[in-house]
Amino acid sequence: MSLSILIIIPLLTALAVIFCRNAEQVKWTSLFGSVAQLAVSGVMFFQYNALRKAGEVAQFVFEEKHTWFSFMNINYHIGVDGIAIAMILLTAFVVVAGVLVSWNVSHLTKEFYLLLVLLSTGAYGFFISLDLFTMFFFLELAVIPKFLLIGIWGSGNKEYSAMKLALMLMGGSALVLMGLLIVYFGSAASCGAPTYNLIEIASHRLDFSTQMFAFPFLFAGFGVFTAMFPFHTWAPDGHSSAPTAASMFLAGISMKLGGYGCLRVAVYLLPDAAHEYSWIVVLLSAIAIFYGSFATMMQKDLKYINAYSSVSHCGFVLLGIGMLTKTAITGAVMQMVSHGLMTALFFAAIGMIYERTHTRQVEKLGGLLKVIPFLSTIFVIAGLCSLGLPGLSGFVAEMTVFQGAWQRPETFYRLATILGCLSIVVTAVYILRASGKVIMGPIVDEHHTHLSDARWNEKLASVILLLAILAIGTAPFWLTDLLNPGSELIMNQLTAR
Amino acid sequence: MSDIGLGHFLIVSTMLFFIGIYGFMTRRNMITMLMSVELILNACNINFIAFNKFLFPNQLDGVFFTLFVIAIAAAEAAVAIAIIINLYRNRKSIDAEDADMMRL
Amino acid sequence: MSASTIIFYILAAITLGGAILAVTSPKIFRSAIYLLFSLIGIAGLYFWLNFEFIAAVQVVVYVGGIVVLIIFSIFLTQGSGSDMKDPVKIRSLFAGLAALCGYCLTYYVIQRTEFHPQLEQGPAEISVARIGEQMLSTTEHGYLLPFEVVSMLLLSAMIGCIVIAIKTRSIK
Amino acid sequence: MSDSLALLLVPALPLAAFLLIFLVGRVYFPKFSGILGTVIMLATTVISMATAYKYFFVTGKVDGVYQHLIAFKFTWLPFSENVSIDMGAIMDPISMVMICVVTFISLMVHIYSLGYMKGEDRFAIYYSYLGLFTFSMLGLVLSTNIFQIYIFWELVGVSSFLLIGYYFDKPSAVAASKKAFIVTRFADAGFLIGILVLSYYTGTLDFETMIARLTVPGSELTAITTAGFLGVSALTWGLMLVFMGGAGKSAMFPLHIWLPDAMEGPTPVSALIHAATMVVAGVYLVARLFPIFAISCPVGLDVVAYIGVFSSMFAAIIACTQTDIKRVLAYSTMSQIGYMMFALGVAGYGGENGLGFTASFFHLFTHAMFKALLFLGAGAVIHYVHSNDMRDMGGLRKHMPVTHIAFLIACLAIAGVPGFAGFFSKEEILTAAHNSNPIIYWCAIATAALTAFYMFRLYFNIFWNKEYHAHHSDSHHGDDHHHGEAPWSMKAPLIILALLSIATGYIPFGNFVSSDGQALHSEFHLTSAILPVSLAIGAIIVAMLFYRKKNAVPDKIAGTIKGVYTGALHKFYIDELYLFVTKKLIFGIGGTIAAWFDKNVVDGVVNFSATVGENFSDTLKKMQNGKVQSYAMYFFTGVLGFVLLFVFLWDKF
Repeated sequence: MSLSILIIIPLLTALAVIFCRNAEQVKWTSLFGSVAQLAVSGVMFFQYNALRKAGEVAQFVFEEKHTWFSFMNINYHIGVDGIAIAMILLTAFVVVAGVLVSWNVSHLTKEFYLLLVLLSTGAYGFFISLDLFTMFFFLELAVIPKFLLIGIWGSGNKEYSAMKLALMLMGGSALVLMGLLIVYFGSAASCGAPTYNLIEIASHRLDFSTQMFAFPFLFAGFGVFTAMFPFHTWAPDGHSSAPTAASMFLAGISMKLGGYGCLRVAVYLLPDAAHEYSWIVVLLSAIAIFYGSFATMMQKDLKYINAYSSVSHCGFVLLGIGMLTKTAITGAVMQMVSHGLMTALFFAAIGMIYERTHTRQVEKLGGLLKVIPFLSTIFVIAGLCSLGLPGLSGFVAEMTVFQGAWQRPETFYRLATILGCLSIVVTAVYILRASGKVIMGPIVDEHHTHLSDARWNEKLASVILLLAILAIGTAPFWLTDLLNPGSELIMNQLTAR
Repeated sequence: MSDIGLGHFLIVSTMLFFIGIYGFMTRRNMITMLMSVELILNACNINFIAFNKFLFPNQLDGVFFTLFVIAIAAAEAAVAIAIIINLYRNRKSIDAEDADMMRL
Repeated sequence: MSASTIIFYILAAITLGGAILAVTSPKIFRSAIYLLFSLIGIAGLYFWLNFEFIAAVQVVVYVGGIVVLIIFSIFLTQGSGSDMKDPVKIRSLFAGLAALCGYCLTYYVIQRTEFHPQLEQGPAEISVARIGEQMLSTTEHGYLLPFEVVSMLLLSAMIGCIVIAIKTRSIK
Repeated sequence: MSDSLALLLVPALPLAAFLLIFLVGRVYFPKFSGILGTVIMLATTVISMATAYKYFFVTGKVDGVYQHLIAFKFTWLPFSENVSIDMGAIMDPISMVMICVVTFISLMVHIYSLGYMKGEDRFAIYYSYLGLFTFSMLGLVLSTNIFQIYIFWELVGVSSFLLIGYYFDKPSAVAASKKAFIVTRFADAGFLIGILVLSYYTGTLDFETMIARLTVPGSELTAITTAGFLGVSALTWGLMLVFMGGAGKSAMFPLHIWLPDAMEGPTPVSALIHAATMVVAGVYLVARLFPIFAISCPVGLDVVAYIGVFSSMFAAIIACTQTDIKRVLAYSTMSQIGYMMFALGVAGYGGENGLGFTASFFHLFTHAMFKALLFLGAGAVIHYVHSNDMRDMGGLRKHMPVTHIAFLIACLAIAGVPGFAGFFSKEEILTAAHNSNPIIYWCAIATAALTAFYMFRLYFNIFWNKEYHAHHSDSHHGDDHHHGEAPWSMKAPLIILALLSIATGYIPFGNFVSSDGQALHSEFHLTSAILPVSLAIGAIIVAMLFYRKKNAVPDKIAGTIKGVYTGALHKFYIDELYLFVTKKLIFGIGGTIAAWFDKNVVDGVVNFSATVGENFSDTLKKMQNGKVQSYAMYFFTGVLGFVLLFVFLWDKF
């Protein structure tokens, strides 16, 4: 199949949205487009599995290459491996749910959906790119719509948040660009001519000094996207001001761009530097995990709670990447997928509750299970997934990270892992505190006694995400089978000194 | 003609020029700024004449330039004063500090 | 020291002194008068260099034209006797410094440069007729075209002045 | 029916019940859900008993040794080639005993709840949660893989959380459910690290492989015993951390604080989860890893023994002072689990040394019967009186005769009066303790006496003491308060369990369960039984004197040992200590610091850089002020700069 379909469908959807005449048409068009995309992603997943089963050994399949700017050796070069497919499936799920959740956006509906679709285009493009420049192009494409989504449809201190988010992410992508340029010019020595081609750079290992030079830029740059400590502060403000769907996209997709970039570009292309710097990565992620969870405990706003817990959870992604063992890397990708789905579900639940109660303050809410049982159940399930309950995706991912992380025998790495393990207790504390107050207990506000439960679109969105979470949580082997070849190749790159 | 040479004239004109510059930058009244500009123009004129006299005595280019400059200076003064008067009518002030409509 | 030298220094002193006073005097009308002296001093310098025609033009246009224009505009815009607002302190300091630096720099350049005068001597006196002929000639050293351009410029400036200065009725 | 199918069905049926009721039944047939759940549970019970029967009497024994059979196993989550989480079902004596206990008690509770929970709003939800719990517990006991046990460990934790918080609009219930979850979660974090330690050195997560590698000398065993941290070997660390998980679930001191509060849940739930099944998971876990403990890490076993005996005694003392009948039972549960723990702790591997192992499981088995009975009886009482406090009760023997008799049998059983089930199992434990460690033995004897005392304190306070007046059930309950003792659905389980509380004692348990799989014939020494039995009977008599009729003696005695009494009444202030350490110290200070740091330092830097940028741009903006003269000045300065550049630098090129 042609991978470009993954970009063409959203673009066509965007085009169709532009020509829609009213809000209803816009919504249905976007929904149709995103469902089509989900279907295509699913088909791709099965085709990929079939190919692998048939003995396909190439690292990337469905490759396509067209020259874009020949004088700088920039190509439109795309292809996927298992890791990319997992990320694409995640994106497709989150996008469908996001489109459904936004059903009653009444202000500038067309523009809202247009931006959502554009954002998803950026994400898809990023995940399938094999050319560093193309990758960067799509990364940028995913940043701009966020600024507008928060700035226009946001709530609270939205201008500040939008500005902060856009500036920090732009700063991050500036670092990424620097790193990419270092890699590009550094590749002249090893590949003969400067190139952006990921496969080519990987197969001709860059020289050590270039790696050491480029790694901090790339890792910090992508780290900003994935809310790495101490570059995480855009996340809480951004999430809390963003409209529901934007929060979902932000936490579910956008933060994953960073994680994927760290893995695919920083670690894969710069393996020697990754070894050298791994202690810094582990240190930062251990701090993020523990510190994020403690910071979460003091939050009073539901969205802040989830945003800080995202910081903590994304710490697991970086921890897994920083440990540089195969299991840990697989775990990191699983954690990305799992966290993407779970946090999207959580944000969706929070958004739906907010839409009804008009408050997100924990102390102003209470006893919602009695009034809106469906939404409350979704909230609790998302919370349980976040605290790593077996049967839901969070557990599987975290355990894989821990198991992989423990393979590093040095005391420092062990301590980081133990810190990670202990953070699941803290996670339990804040999740239960929040859900104990909001969902259970007596009803606090008497206005809340007549709330209406979820509508069809909200139910559908929740169920779609929930199914994906359960699919990973109850039968994780398909996901590991999908990811393992990819992480094995990264591992080979890392071990071949 | 004794011992006064080109250098002397140039120094006089330079001094005049920078006095004009100083005036232009410090005077807040537009009319005095205009006067400063006249000084600057005159400093140039002196240069033209001096160069013509000392370096190319058998040509007249310096003279012509001086003439043209004088003509243009007259025109400039006329236009400037017209603007100043118009400004004064509208804002009751010809202080350069007050004339900041260009900003934003 | 010959008399002509002394005369040069006197003229230069008038010019520069007038100029300095013109840009520093707190009263605008006086400032205009000092400017007048300065301009006359310049005219004197032209005389000293034997450019009588230019000197005459200088006197006629500047002294008789522009300064008068300026004085009229002063009358039109404000009382002549009152003090003007003081210049902004920090800026005048800075401007003085800049002017001084600029002067030093230029002085240095003038000192460093060697001028090479064309050796043949020209006529001691430049006749008005020669100026007139050359200005309207179309030969190599003719200035007809610039002359025409300047006349167009003057015309347009005149029209421009009228347009700008004309009182529009709508604005009251 | 093949074993693998049967053991697949055993956990799958309750799961199906959960899904069916939660997704469909809740909406479409809420009333019928209870019956549905019970029927499914009955089927599960039958299947599991049949499987156990087949194992014990037909297939399990080869050459006189019970085998570890794997009914089925599949890879669930592969980590690397050798290390993977497998899902499977193991068949060995302890798992077979456990599935019988779990399914049977669960069935009793299902039946009992039909009456007890009747008319509740969330009746269907209740049954679905029961199904979820039963599924998780069965998955736990059938685990073949240490990570599988961890998975189900968490799942029973969450179902316990859901059931404790069943009355979710009651803040105390919510707090209790949170507490239970978080405390056990903390213990589970230790468990997880323990798993990581063990799996790292053994290179497997599979129980059998792990046990084999850690009991037979080999490279793995050498590696794990030589590697160490803080002077303790990695093996001990690993096992202790795993035991920490077990201690958390089994409410061993100091991780016991959640159990008394967990009584906020509906009483049948307490009977099922917090008395008979989930809380013994810790015992089961230690038993599962018993060969490693016994052969390679005796130090660990000593720790288990001392923690067990201390918890047992500690809980018994507290139980003497509590007035909430469910809390008394909760502490009694903790005490009895302590018994099982130290029984494991004093056991050795194989032969006569393994008596403690057998005794522990024997006690687990009998305890499940009479403790469930006690809770269900207490539930019936609470159902009747609408209060948990024994001061509101008294003289109920005439009002509820069936419950009274059942409760008495249970009390006699737990007190260890000869002829009842508890006597046999306790006697075996005491013998095992006597054979190995005198300190533990004497503590155990003392605990046995205390047990008899507080149980009969409870019994007399409920059923004798003062006459019962339904004074508090006035207007709002009206006439239908005196609805008689209890419906048959509640009485039937009481009767069945009462009979079993006597009968199970006569099972020759050593024939089936022993540390090494071979039959263990324990002789019964009459002499050794004299002391504990006489102490127990003495304690019962004391309790009778104190509480049979209302009198002032107990208060006087409480007055004379005031310090101890107040301490015990306040559970020795462990709760307060925890609250202080966690809420104030760790979460309070840690959270505040983290939040402060985030707001002021991390965010501060971001905002500061933004402010600097803004101020800089403001300065630049001021230069663009629309004033000609300023522009002129910049222009002039610029020209000057260029002139300088050209004059001085240009020359050089």
